[in-house]
Amino acid sequence: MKIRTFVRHIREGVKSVFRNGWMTVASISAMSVSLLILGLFMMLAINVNQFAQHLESQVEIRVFLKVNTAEEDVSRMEFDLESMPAVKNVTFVSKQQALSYLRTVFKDDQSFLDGLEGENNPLNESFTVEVKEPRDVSTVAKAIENWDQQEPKPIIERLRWGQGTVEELFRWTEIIRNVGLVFVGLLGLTSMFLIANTIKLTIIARRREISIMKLVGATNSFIRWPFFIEGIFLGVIGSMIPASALIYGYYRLTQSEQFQHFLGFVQLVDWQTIAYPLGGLLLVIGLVIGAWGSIFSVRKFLKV
Amino acid sequence: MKIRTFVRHIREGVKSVFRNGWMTVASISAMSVSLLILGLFMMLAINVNQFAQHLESQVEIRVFLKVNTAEEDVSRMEFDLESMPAVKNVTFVSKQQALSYLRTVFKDDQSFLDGLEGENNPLNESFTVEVKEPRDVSTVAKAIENWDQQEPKPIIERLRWGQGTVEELFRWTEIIRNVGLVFVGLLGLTSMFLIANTIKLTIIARRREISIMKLVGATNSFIRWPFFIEGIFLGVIGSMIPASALIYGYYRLTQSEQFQHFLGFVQLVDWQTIAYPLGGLLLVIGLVIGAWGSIFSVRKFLKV
Amino acid sequence: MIEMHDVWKTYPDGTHALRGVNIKVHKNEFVYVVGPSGAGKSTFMKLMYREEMPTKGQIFLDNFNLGRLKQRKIPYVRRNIGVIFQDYRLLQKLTVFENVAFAMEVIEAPKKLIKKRAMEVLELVNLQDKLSNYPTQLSGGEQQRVSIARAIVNNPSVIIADEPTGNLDPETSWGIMRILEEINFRGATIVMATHNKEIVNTLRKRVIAIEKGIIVRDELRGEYGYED
Amino acid sequence: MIEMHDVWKTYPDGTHALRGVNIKVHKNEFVYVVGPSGAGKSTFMKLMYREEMPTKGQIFLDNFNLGRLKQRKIPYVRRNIGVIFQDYRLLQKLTVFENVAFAMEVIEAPKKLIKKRAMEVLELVNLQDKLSNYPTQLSGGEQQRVSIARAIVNNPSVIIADEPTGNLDPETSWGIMRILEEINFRGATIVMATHNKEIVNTLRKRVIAIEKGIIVRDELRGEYGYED
Ligand SMILES: Nc1ncnc2c1ncn2[C@@H]1O[C@H](COP(=O)(O)OP(=O)(O)OP(=O)(O)O)[C@@H](O)[C@H]1O
Ligand SMILES: Nc1ncnc2c1ncn2[C@@H]1O[C@H](COP(=O)(O)OP(=O)(O)OP(=O)(O)O)[C@@H](O)[C@H]1O
Ligand SMILES: [Mg+2]
Ligand SMILES: [Mg+2]
Repeated sequence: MKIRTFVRHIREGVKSVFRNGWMTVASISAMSVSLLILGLFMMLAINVNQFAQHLESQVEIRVFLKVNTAEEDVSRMEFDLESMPAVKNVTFVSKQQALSYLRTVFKDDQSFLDGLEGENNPLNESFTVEVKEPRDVSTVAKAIENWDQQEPKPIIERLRWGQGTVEELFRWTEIIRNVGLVFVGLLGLTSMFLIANTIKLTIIARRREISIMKLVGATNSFIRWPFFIEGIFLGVIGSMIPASALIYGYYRLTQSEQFQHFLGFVQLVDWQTIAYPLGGLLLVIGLVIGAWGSIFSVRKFLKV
Repeated sequence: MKIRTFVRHIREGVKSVFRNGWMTVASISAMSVSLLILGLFMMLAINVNQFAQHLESQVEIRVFLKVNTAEEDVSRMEFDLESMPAVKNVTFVSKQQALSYLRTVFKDDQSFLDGLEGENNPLNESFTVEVKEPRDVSTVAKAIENWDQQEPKPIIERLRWGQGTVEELFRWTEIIRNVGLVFVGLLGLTSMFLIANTIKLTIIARRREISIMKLVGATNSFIRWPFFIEGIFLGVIGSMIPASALIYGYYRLTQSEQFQHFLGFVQLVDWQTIAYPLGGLLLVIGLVIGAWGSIFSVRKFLKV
Repeated sequence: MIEMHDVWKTYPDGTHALRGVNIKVHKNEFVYVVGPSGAGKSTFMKLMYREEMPTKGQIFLDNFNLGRLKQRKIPYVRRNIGVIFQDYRLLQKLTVFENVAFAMEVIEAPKKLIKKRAMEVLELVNLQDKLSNYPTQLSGGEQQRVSIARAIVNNPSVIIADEPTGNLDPETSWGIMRILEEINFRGATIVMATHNKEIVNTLRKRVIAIEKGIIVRDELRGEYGYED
Repeated sequence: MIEMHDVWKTYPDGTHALRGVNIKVHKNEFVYVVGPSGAGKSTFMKLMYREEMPTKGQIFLDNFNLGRLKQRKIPYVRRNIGVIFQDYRLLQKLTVFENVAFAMEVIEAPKKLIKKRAMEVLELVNLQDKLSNYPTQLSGGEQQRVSIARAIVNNPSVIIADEPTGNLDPETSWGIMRILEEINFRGATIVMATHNKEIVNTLRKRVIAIEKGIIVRDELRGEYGYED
């Protein structure tokens, strides 16, 4: 292909965007609207995912020590726990702290805790262990247990990491994530189908033109190129409109104190974190479907 | 309009569905795919809503009685509570039951509860009150409190209904419901837009035909009728395909023990409960957009 | 029957297709419209069935002022006019028979009559073998004859024929002319644009010659009049 | 140049458009194809530039066997053929100038040459005032002339003209004939279907008459030959 022909294809492709007025509007708006919904849902899914992660990260292991464990054993244990690679953070909870905690839990009804102060405190000392990867909590807990039992003088009375509840939590975050993913996937597929469908209709409307071009001696690639360029333009315009709208809207949302107040302790994902991947993804979808949808639909009319 | 003309319009409308092969396929598939996603999301939303309702319905009021309340006062209170119109169910919890409950909560760590048995039990007797309308829980609780204080000899020591937590729960179920509603609404709107957009394209492709009809002496309504009929057919076909697919799929899901097992204690909404409203709604959307989209798009080409 | 008073037609792109046309076509007249390519013949005729509106001036058809006609009334006026379009304008999704029948369905004719009459005119233009073909399956001349059949099927009181024989061989063309003369004989007014010198010079009628949007000649029993 | 050996064409609906055509058109010949409407003239010509494929038989163009031609090669063969379509086939989205230029862009001609040459042929068919009009803004005859301009712009070695003067007035028609004769004189082969008796009988050339899909007459310096 000569360079002037390439320039010609680009020129014709761009002109075509304007010459096909109604059809262009229909394609771009179908693309914008589909991708808007897709993007919106992705934003929701990303935030729900982060929230689930936040919940998961609160999972921890409580290591209750035997009563009257020597202080040096406690220190050694703390050191050992901290040096485990899977462990993120270790906090010591004294008997007194445990009692205060119980008081906060039973704040209206703590009469039965009276008389357990000081020497009478029957509660155990304990460590609160946060793990780096919440999913590993069971494994880590079991590792700690095993490893204490191999010591000559085990000091752990009991471990608690919400056996049962934690699995339940993970099952739920998993379900929510999967439902989100399935929906994002389905929405993505249907968006692509609907966009391609619309583009196909606009090209069916031009099939006569395509056959004339062939009869005048144009090769398939000569006919395809402008459609390809046109598809790319449709893709860029049709994806940048919803991407900008979504990112701007999300930016406003994250800046809104009122909305943050409404959400309470839930933290929205930073808009910068979302902007690039979302914009990029929508752009890629737009480009691929725009260009591919165009030349693919042209194909069946080239057999003249 | 003569009857034979009406018959003719129906015949031509139906024929048109077949004559416009590609265009019909494009319209119906756009409609089916959009409504499929919409229906799927609605099913999800309905189930999430029912789950939220289930959570809300677990909200209850605990009425703790003063120590050593006379047994007849307890019975009178129980009767009074049960006769409140907003109350669904009242359960008495004895001291002993309260202690057993504490033991289940602290199952690993109940040593500090030893010695509280029998006479030494410092816990209060209480009522568990379920209300008919979970949202009324605060109001009902306050009513109970007020009304006890007006008695000559108040016997309530304290009420607990998860002040704070309950509000938080409702805030969350509210948020989830609203997000679901907004998404269903947006999906509904975009589906309708995308379907109308597709139909419009198919009719733009027929604008020359429409103008010829006008030049041959057809009135606007003569031209519109077959398009209207055609739109209705498109609507019926394009909505019944996704509706049947969704309802059948959902039926299979509710019947699947594996899936029920996977969901655990969450109960899916009955498929019969979902089938009619969902099918009906999709059908209505299909009909309205099919018929309206057709005759609306024809309109602008009638000015010949 | 048809009157134009100082009619101008300027297309949106600035082309002056007609400039100050005054004409009166009487009931039952047969008028040839001649002139070079691009002279304004088709425009002149499009104004008569209101495909185009004049930029200036007034047009009366059967005492209706076409410029003042309400949108709703237009179809009823058009039903009295049979148009043979220069570019045929057949409904691509309908068969030959259905195309002709369509013009009768519009006036809500009974089905039996439609069948009888449509068959009749299709035989007249010698298309009885192509009834269930679609326009894309016809030769150029066959399409033109479908357009002719559709124009005459309702026995309109005016026939506007824009080069009805452009793609027909001489023999078939003479056949069509016989049909038009017959219809004219039975009372219809006929306005026919044509480049066919032989026909104009043989079947002598009124001739209106248009050049560059102006009527340059209007003769009863005129000749085609352009020298080769 | 063009050869057909026992060519049959039956359309999918069962119409036998051509039945056993044998013909040989030599380089630099000028051939009229005549015959009644629906005889098979357009089909005969569509086979030459491979718009249609024969049901049976073989066609050679410039020694290429059109039936054996690879899909990829077709465009290159078509570039040596200028076709004037009976129904014009203009690109509706392009202006008059762009329509003609398109045929040159296809062969990757330089932009300057395109401009010069396209203007030249458009002047030849007297459309220099309509360069930036779209086909819908043209009269029937003007559209036909754009189709003619596009067919000749690349100086093809074969010109296939399907009723190129169907919508032109006699004077313009003669102008077009002069252009075609000139091109023929410069070495191109011309096959032209026509109903114009006057032209055929005046500019005497080889005449092939087709009736019901069969070649019934093939005369050098023949006449139109159908009596009115
Ligand atoms: N829709 C339009 N927009 C702009 N110009 C137009 C339009 N239709 C016709 N014209 C121009 O108006 C003039 C008259 O056109 P018209 O179709 O009336 O010619 P005509 O006499 O019928 O020619 P022909 O014999 O070639 O059919 C021409 O110059 C043509 O280019
Ligand atoms: N695509 C098609 N499908 C079916 N039949 C066709 C098709 N094209 C043409 N025909 C038929 O084939 C026969 C020959 O058609 P063709 O177009 O070759 O005629 P023609 O000689 O060019 O006529 P005209 O002078 O009217 O243009 C006609 O009877 C026509 O109806
Ligand atoms: Mg004209
Ligand atoms: Mg032909």
